[in-house]
Amino acid sequence: MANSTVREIGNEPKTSKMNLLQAINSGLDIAMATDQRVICLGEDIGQFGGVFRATSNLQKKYGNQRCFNTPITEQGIVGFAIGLAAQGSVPVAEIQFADYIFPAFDQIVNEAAKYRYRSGDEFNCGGLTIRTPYGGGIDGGLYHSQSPEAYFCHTPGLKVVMPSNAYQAKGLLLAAIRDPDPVIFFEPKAIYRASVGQVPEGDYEIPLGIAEVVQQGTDITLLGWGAQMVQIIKAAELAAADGISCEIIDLRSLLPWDRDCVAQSVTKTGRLLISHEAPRTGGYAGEIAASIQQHCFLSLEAPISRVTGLDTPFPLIHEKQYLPDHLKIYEAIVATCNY
Amino acid sequence: MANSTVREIGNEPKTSKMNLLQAINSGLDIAMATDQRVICLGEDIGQFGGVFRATSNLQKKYGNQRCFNTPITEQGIVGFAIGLAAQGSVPVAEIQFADYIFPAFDQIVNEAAKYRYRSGDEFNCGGLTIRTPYGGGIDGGLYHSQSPEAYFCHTPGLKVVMPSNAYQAKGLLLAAIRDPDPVIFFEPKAIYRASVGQVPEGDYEIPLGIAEVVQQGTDITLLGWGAQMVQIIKAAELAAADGISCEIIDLRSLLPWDRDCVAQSVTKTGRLLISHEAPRTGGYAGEIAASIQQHCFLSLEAPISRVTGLDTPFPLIHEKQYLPDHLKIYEAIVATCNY
Amino acid sequence: MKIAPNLSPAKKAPKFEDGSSLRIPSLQILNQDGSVIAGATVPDLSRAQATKIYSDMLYIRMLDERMQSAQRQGRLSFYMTCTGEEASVAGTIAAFQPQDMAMAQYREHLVLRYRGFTTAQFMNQLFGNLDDLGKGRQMPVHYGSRELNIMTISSPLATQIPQASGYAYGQKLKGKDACTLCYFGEGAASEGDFHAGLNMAAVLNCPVVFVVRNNGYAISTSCAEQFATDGIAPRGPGYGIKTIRVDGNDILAVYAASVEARRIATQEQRPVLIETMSYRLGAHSTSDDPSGYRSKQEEQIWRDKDPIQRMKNWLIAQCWWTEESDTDLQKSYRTEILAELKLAEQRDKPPLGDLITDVYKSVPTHLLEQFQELETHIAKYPDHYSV
Amino acid sequence: MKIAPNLSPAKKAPKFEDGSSLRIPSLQILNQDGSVIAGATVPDLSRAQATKIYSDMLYIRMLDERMQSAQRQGRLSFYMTCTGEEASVAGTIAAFQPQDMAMAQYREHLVLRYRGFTTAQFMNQLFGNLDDLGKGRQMPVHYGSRELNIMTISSPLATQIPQASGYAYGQKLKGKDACTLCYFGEGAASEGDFHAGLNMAAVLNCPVVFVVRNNGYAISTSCAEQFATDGIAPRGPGYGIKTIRVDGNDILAVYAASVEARRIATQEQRPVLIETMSYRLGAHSTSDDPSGYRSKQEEQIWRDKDPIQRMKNWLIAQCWWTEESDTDLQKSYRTEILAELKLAEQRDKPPLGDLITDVYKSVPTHLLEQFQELETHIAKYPDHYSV
Ligand SMILES: Cc1ncc(C[n+]2csc(CCOP(=O)(O)OP(=O)(O)O)c2C)c(N)n1
Ligand SMILES: Cc1ncc(C[n+]2csc(CCOP(=O)(O)OP(=O)(O)O)c2C)c(N)n1
Ligand SMILES: [Mg+2]
Ligand SMILES: [Mg+2]
Repeated sequence: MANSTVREIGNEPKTSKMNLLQAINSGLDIAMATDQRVICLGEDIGQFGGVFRATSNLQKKYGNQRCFNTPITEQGIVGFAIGLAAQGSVPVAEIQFADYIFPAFDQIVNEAAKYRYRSGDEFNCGGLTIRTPYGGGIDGGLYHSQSPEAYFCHTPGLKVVMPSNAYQAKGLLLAAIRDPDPVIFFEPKAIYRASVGQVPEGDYEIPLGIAEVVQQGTDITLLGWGAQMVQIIKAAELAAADGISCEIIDLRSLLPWDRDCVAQSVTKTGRLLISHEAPRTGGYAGEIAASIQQHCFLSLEAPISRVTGLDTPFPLIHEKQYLPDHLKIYEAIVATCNY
Repeated sequence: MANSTVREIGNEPKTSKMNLLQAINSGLDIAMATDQRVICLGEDIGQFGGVFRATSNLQKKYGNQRCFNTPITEQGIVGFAIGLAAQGSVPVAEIQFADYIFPAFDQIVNEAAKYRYRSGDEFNCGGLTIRTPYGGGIDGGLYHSQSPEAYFCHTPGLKVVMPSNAYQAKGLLLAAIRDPDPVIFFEPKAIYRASVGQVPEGDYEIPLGIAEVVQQGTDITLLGWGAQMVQIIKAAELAAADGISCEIIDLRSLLPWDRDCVAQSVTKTGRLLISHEAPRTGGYAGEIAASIQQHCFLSLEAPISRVTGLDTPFPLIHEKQYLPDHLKIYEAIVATCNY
Repeated sequence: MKIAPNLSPAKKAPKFEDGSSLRIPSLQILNQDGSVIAGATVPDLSRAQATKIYSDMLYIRMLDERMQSAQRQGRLSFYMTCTGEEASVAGTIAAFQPQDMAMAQYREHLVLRYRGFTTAQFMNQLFGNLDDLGKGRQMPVHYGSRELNIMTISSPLATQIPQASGYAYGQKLKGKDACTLCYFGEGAASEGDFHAGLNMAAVLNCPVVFVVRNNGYAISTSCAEQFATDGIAPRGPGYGIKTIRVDGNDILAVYAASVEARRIATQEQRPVLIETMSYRLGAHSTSDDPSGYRSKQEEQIWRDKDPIQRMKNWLIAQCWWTEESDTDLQKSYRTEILAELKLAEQRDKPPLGDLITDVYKSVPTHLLEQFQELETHIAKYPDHYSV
Repeated sequence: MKIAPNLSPAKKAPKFEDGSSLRIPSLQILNQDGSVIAGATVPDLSRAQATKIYSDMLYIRMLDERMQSAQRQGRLSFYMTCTGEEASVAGTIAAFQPQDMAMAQYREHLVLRYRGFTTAQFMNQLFGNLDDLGKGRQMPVHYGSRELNIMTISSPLATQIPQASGYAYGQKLKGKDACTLCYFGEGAASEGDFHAGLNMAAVLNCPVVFVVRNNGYAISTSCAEQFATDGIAPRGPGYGIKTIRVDGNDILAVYAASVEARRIATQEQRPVLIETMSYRLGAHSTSDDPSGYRSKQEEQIWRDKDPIQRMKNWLIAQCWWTEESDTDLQKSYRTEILAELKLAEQRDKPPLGDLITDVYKSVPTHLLEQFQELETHIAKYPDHYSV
């Protein structure tokens, strides 16, 4: 928890133990309570509370006009939500799994992302937030495991956010909902229940666009986001046992991303490792590596290392081998430091 | 023309002057003539011959069962073509503008790309080719100018190809149609008519996955694809006047891409500049830069430079300022060489 | 809780429904000569409103003629006319209120005219100059105006349809007497977004009126290649949407249907679908030449059904209009349009800074950096980048 | 050239079509007690085929029960049953030929059984072992078999619908007596791909039979939240598709409609839509608990309409079946399933090399490199990665 980046709203210091899902639910609850314009929609999110229960009790509390099931049409959900936002509502649309966001790709990339620009700011859909669980770790195979963040990070006009723990989840979600631009909010479902921490019960926001330095270090910078932070932190512990001092950065906001924070760290450590679950080629680590080699060229003592998923669809039986885990990251740390 | 990479089929050495569109049309004609299974489909591609006339006369020649208009539904066109391919046909689907490929994103990324893998090779849609005109230069604004190649290059299972002249267009298209994997074939519409050259009238293929070294040089490697090659070549001429010797590589195949060719060149020149029209962040130059800095770390004498579109939607009135033109590339060459 | 799904009464042998029970006729009120069809009810329409509608149709006909020529002269990069379909648009928008949101496809500039978009405003958008509300970012004909409650047009087809449903849902929550009017072509109705938008509107009881302009063509693609039925209307009941088909060249039929459609949308809080049967008399756009895919003969049949001529005949029969007022008005419109055209094409282009604003509400650092680099670069080659 | 669009005969005042002219009844032949409804025509069905159909339904009921328990015991990660909908699937597939391609959503494993997929093959897929045709790459129940002309199932909903139209178009071009049978749920029918697939099939005259299983729910979402009508059938005529609705718990009704549907598809070369009205008696999947969104009462109403019981009643009334044969068959199925389950869960997992094959027809260099790195890494930590 980097308190420096927290903007508390009100003065509610009380915290309680929540997992990441509960933190999301609490964030949605507060968003709906504090702003009449907030509307939750998506498949099975109403009475049922969503297949992961992130929207539990919201329909009961706020009525089925403000929290409702939609037909199964992701392009419709996002299109509808864009219209709502343009009208002045603050829609929070759920896509049941990030793997199913692609039917909505046109509405997101061609419409939401370009709404304000193309109209000369006559209209905007900035109220829009799209929440969706992403990533592996649940024996989900090809279609319940994908990490599609890079597709969206290549889209000017969108903001992309990915929390890595319960505390961040609530604070970033509240900031995303209230942000004046459309935000894609990826939730690390692998740690929905595993990530537990003290989370303020009240209202707070973590500002978008700012990375969190999770651990200071001197030998190498480790950068990641979402569920991958768990692996990175584990790997850093292994490396520490070898006497390697890792600086760990949690990017949190992927678009726009906090280049200054990363560049500053790499200028100090001289080495950078980036890890994500998505396939290597065209993944977002490429963007960061390209950017950082440009800005920190003279500081770099080894090539920037990428530890990622393989360039295959997400497998089922060989998921464990496929995923960039703490051991792979650890080996890459060692290789980079010994370069 | 890198003859080394050309695989001539038959022995038809006769060439004639064609522009890029005519070369595409000739490629489609030969594909349909040599393989009964080839079927062309898309919006307005029938009697009308497509809004750019790439499919002119094909319906007349091969009948409206093998070349036909579809309703306006990109997701339908690609889904339908996947089914055709799975059945054993060789569909060549046209998406009228690359800007309109996004409604088909799910069918391409979740279906076509994963068809063989998920079935354990019980089924495949390898016969599928999707042709689509991309890029700026026609006063098209947000929705008739986009370069969405990076979205597809992050998708294992797809091949992505982009010719930069008439000769390449025909040879790569024939190879793409006959390739056993689904291929997205981006056509540089800005030079549809401007790119004119001697093109074999007969059948030939340019193998996928292999870059073309357009010009040998010693000081810096310039890498690009599609219409951007025109700007790169112009910039290299400007640089030559300053005594800078540029090696120019035309990637041609973006996925899989010819890393060895690029790495070999950069090992020699010590410098790399990559240029594409698409927005910078998350663009494919990032992937290449990340990969090359890893493989050529010790050879690099300057940061890898990216000359790209800005991180905005594609503009209209300020298109000229937005595009990465020869002057911007030239300046970046100079800056990189003076680093 | 309701038992779902209900089984309807049984049949004894497999009989397939082929839609023949669902032939949807077209509402028609006026004959081409301006006379009222025997037994038809003429909708309530004051002389003032009738002449306003007519004048706006005439204005747009003039605008289309002038701008098409301007494009041929190379003064304009691109243009699209709505010639032949004026009544489909004028008759619908006239039945709605200023607080209703209108979302168009691109061939409905009559909507803007009807709500008071000025000639200068049209021209500024067409030339993408300093005064274009859209800041010169989109191709010609992509109008929009917050003040007039007309959503800025976007090129990807049918994307506005689910958006219209969502917009209308928002209006409903606010409890206003307002609805959303959403236009699209019969070709665009093939997109998945059409299905999503109509079904969601029906299930979520959105006060939205969908107007599908069936003009026979989608660029070169005829209806026969677009769908296997006689149009889009038969799909409406399949969503549980109240649906009507009208002769789109009959201003009174279009208007009468639209008045009732708005009433249903706002009072019953449910969607409506109107299909206007008409014909695209001109080319798809200035980039198109229809002679390659349809006959002059076919065009002539429809030219003889000109909706503007039909309304004029009716107005004259009503003694609400004369041939002289027609000629005068045409002349004054032509003059005004030409004058504004000249002014607009001379006006400056939007400033370079507009390249990076409105991507986000505030310009982010990385984009500012890119812009500063660009400015430095342009300063080095001012001539090359001067407009 | 045909003049498009045609204007249908005129109406005089705005009347909105609300679909009431299009109430599509359900074909029913059997009463729950197995008696034939008075006046209904029993389709031609030999004793052999009738008992095969029945046995396969019974088999799948047993399989579903066993595998659901196996999942509860933690032996299996995931499972989906088709309990309550057996007749909707068995009655359709039985009317088709082996050369017809079948594309399913995920709740149609009866299709595989009917065509001869073995118990071992089911188990190998469910456990993703070495012998799984799908090489252990997809979640349980994503079966497929080239040999049986059954397309491998894919999780994204409705994507198979336009694919089925394209597949059928290919069959048509080859001029074979073959068509495509495409299943999906009433929830999936909300996707844009449904619209694309049905409209394309109609315009391009594809020999495809669409079967929409209307089982009242899409996970927790009831039909009332999925569409505003009484089902999916009313959409068919809107595309010009011949459409029928059947009581999905009535094997004879489903079969009779399907025989005729296949005839239309292959002989008239055009698509058909069948809506089977039924109910998902079980949970959506083993990850779901329906008690949160529907009542036991509602479930009981449908349990009383059990399609297997209904067919058994009919078979017994025909003297084609006895309670004893039923008990025996159940027992033998249970034994076989349990035995194969044990074998399958002990079988090895697919080799690591399968991680990278079939992404492309041949493994590209970059992927081979990645794999070699992976192998080196795993060699360093064999225990950690051992299965
Ligand atoms: C998603 C998408 N696909 C394709 C296009 C290209 N396109 C522009 S207009 C048009 C035809 C539209 O026809 P219709 O909807 O009937 O409208 P009309 O032009 O007849 O008024 C097409 C295919 C587009 N703009 N968007
Ligand atoms: C594109 C997509 N969106 C969402 C899902 C998640 N999902 C899986 S099954 C299902 C419900 C489908 O309901 P229905 O089509 O009625 O079939 P049933 O389960 O009732 O047989 C949903 C929403 C998915 N698989 N694909
Ligand atoms: Mg049209
Ligand atoms: Mg269902």
